[in-house]
Amino acid sequence: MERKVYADHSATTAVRPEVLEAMLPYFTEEYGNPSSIYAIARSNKQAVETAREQVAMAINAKADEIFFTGCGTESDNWALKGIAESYAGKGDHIITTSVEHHAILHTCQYLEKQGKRITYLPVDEDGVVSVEALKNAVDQDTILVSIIMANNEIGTINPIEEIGAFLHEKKILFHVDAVQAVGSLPIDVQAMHIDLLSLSAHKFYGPKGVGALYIRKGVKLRSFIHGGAQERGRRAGTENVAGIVGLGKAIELATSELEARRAQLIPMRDRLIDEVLRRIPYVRLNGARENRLPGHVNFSFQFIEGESLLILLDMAGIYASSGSACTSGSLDPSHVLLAIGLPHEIAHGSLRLTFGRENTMEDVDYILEKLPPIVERLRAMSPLYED
Amino acid sequence: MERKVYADHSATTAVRPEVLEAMLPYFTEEYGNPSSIYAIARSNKQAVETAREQVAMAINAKADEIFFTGCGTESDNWALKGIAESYAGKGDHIITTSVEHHAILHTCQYLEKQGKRITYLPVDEDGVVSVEALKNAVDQDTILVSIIMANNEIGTINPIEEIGAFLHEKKILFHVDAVQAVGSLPIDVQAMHIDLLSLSAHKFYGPKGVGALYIRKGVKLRSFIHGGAQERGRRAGTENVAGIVGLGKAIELATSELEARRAQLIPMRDRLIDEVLRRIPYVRLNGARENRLPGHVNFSFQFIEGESLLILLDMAGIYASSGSACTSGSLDPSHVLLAIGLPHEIAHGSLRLTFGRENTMEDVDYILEKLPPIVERLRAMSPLYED
Amino acid sequence: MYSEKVMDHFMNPRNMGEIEDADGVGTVGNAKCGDIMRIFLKVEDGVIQDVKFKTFGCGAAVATSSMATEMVVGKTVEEALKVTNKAVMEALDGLPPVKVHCSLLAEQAIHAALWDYAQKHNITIEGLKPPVEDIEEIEEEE
Amino acid sequence: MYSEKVMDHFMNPRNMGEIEDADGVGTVGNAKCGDIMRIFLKVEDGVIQDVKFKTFGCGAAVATSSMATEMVVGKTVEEALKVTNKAVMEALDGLPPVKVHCSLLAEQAIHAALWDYAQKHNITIEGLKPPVEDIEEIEEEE
Ligand SMILES: Cc1ncc(COP(=O)(O)O)c(C=O)c1O
Ligand SMILES: Cc1ncc(COP(=O)(O)O)c(C=O)c1O
Ligand code: FES
Ligand code: FES
Repeated sequence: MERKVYADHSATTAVRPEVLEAMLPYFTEEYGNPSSIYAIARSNKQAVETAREQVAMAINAKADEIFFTGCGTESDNWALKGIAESYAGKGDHIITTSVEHHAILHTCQYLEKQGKRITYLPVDEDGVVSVEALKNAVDQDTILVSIIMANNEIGTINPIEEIGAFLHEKKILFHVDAVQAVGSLPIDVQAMHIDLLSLSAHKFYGPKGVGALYIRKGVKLRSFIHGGAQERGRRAGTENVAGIVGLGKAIELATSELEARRAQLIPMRDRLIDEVLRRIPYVRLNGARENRLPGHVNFSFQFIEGESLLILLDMAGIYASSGSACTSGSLDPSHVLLAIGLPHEIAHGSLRLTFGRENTMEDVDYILEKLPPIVERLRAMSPLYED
Repeated sequence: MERKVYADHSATTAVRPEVLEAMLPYFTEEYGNPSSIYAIARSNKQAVETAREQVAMAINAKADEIFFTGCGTESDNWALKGIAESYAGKGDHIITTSVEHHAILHTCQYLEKQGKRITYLPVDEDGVVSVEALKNAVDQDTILVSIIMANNEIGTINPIEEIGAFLHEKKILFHVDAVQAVGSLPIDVQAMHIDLLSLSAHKFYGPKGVGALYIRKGVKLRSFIHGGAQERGRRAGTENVAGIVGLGKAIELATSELEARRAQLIPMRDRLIDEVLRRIPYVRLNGARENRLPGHVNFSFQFIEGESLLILLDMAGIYASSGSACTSGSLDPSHVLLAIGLPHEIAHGSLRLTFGRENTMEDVDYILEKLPPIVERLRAMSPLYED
Repeated sequence: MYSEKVMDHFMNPRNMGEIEDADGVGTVGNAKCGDIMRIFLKVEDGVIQDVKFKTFGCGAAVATSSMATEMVVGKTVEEALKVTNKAVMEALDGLPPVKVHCSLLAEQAIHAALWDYAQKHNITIEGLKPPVEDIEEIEEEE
Repeated sequence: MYSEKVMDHFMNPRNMGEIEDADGVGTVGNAKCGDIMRIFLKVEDGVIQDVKFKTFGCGAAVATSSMATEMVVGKTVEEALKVTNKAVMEALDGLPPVKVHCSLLAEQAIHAALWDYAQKHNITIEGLKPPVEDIEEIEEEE
């Protein structure tokens, strides 16, 4: 029997059985509209409030600072567009990095078209944003800084606490895209001085199509989706009760298992990195060696192209990705790999392998067995490779 | 044993067992990210495309004109804000009605603050928008008309085909909020000359937290949620695969059972209306007598207040609502009831009963048994009622 | 959404009804929601002997009316004046935030009935202000 | 995403490799995605006797290279010129829309190799234009 190794947890994860079980009653039995008054709706409302507390607990916020959304991308859009508008009287300058997820980058590009000024901070060769560059970039009109906590493509972790302390002192709002971080890194919005934080359930074994935005009490943020009075009038639309329940359960489990998960994944990640670098020539690790997400690996193999690599891995039962999943429809090389200084043709041959709770060290061994001959085969085909 | 009668299908519906069954594999087995390249993701992508075809089929559109969203409210927001921006060069005038759902009304109010000009068309005492008023309202700067197909509060159906023909001739874009109509009324975006149409799965036995927007080919509509290249670059965010599959299955079932459902619900609706009007004094039917959604009833009982009525019905196992569910957090009387000319204190005593597939004529009998004494009891308490 | 006590008073309202020959009758409307409450008082020697209410209003309005009548009956006029909406809410184990204004209806209706009593009997009750048409209250906006 | 034929040619590419003493060699890069293809030709009496390719590119690029080499081998130089990317795609049962540009790589690489052959042998091939550095193609934007 061929082995199947799903190693694309940064793209999405399977819903955990416990999470699905918690969700199920809210499809067919507890289906009332939580905004209604009657008994079956009340238990729905209660379920949503419990999930709100679970999210708040996971990031050290208060329940009434948590707002449910339709996905991480919506949370990012809401935070940036909302602050840009609600604080337009204070300034028009937003700072972010050049290695954000497209949910942030494309929103910033949109805001630029609306006349906002955006600074894209550079990163070092590991992909870490420079706090010095940030300090030089803030000016009187800076209303918001948005920094990715852990990079989805290269796994690198940013110094969020340090940045938060600086911005807190400067009284500049701080948004953090923590979509990749939740469940992998400890998060404390108080200690880190975070004012807004985005997260998405399907990255930590919850369902797709539900996210949340943490909004610190006192932060003005106009609605992004206007309509009914759901989410205390700040995010309209009938609540996705089952999804929200799933998010709550998933974040509770992920946070309580955070240390165990790290202890499981870090050795797998480290072995894969060490062995690939040892066994395969002309390969580069992208992102920081240590300062990275626990299950996250990203290589560039010179002389070969990413899609071909993915197809052959797929044939071998290994599911990985090349850059972020949601850009694989596009042909452009990853903006993150270019930002850390990779030339175009090397950025093209990148491979992201991201482990999760159901992976084992045997999966790593299997990858180590299958990957080298595949790389060899593609290199033999390449006009760029002269062995 | 007490009977339980859920009569609030316009607020939300239970997911049908067949729909849940279709969704289940996409939580725990087929969990790949549809934007990825490997085999398990491909079957996900296929599932999303099948759902797209199911939606297209239901409204006589093409599959590539269907875009999935996070809810009906998002679809409404996207259509209005997107057109306002994408056609800003052509004009700044949008026409809608005074009886739209808050997803449209509050979005229009937001657009007014952005400097757009909005006309709110009046309706007649049945809640039908006047085509004459519309014709008088359009001017050179009118870029969009947005009309609710069937009203969520009073069930009245608008003359969409007539309006569509007029706007088509005038070359003005036509958006239709069909959230209440899908599964209850036949919809044909070609025959009705509809350019944009919003729908939401949980109103027709699909899951909450997933909707769709139909965008006629050729209509320019900027993205509302910016980010990855999902939905052909027009709606970012990892696809809610299970939800989308559920939407597709639900709309297919709802459309194929449309006639059967109407045949089931219309007699229930009519009996409830006739008998309540016969048995209870000082009661008014809100909305049109015939020209209304098949399972939809809305009464105003003079001298009594809606919430008290709902609580007592709840105690009797009857789940209904007063105005739209998502406004029940608010204390304002329904804008729809005021628009059809009800005085404030009568609007306050309104009751919406909406039947669906699991209801039977026995449920109607049960309501007819329980409702009159409850109304009587509350009237006895009322300082306004002098029997 | 409502506490058990609220539900109890809503389902089994105390003192619901009218007093034919009331010494004081007060009616107030709530500007916030349009609801209306009427209180009937029977006063003897400055002590409230009997009290009845009628309410066109939500569950909270009914329950606070009922509780308020229980709390003022047997009290002197001056003592009755001190039965605040806060005290009524506490006695009901609290109300949801959107329903706080409802409890004002009961307080104000009692005040209005006392005012009516004072007018009719030509006395002054210290601290009692004339009733306003519509009561309103400033709530914190989020 | 890919047809079975594409997958077959990708997994078992025909004519992959190099020709040591090729009569013509052509290399083209795709401006759209940065991928690169090289074609080697062996020509005798105006007939393509042998052809080999090397590709740094996606699955579609590999499959179209493989299919294109099969389609030109044994053909005269003039016939080979008529093997369009469209014909190659059809032979592969189609390509996804985003992958249409990849099939141009193969067509252009063959043209470039033929040009190189003509240059080296001092002949003119009717209808053959000099190869461009980077090929590009206008695609419909949604
Ligand atoms: C007419 C109408 N439009 C829009 C909506 C909003 O849909 P959703 O709650 O799914 O966002 C609703 C229902 O709530 C509705 O009845
Ligand atoms: C860092 C980051 N931000 C935002 C997102 C968007 O999340 P979603 O796809 O749930 O909208 C993702 C994942 O796709 C991500 O990795
Ligand atoms: S809402 Fe009017 S009294 Fe409570
Ligand atoms: S994507 Fe470059 S050749 Fe196909």
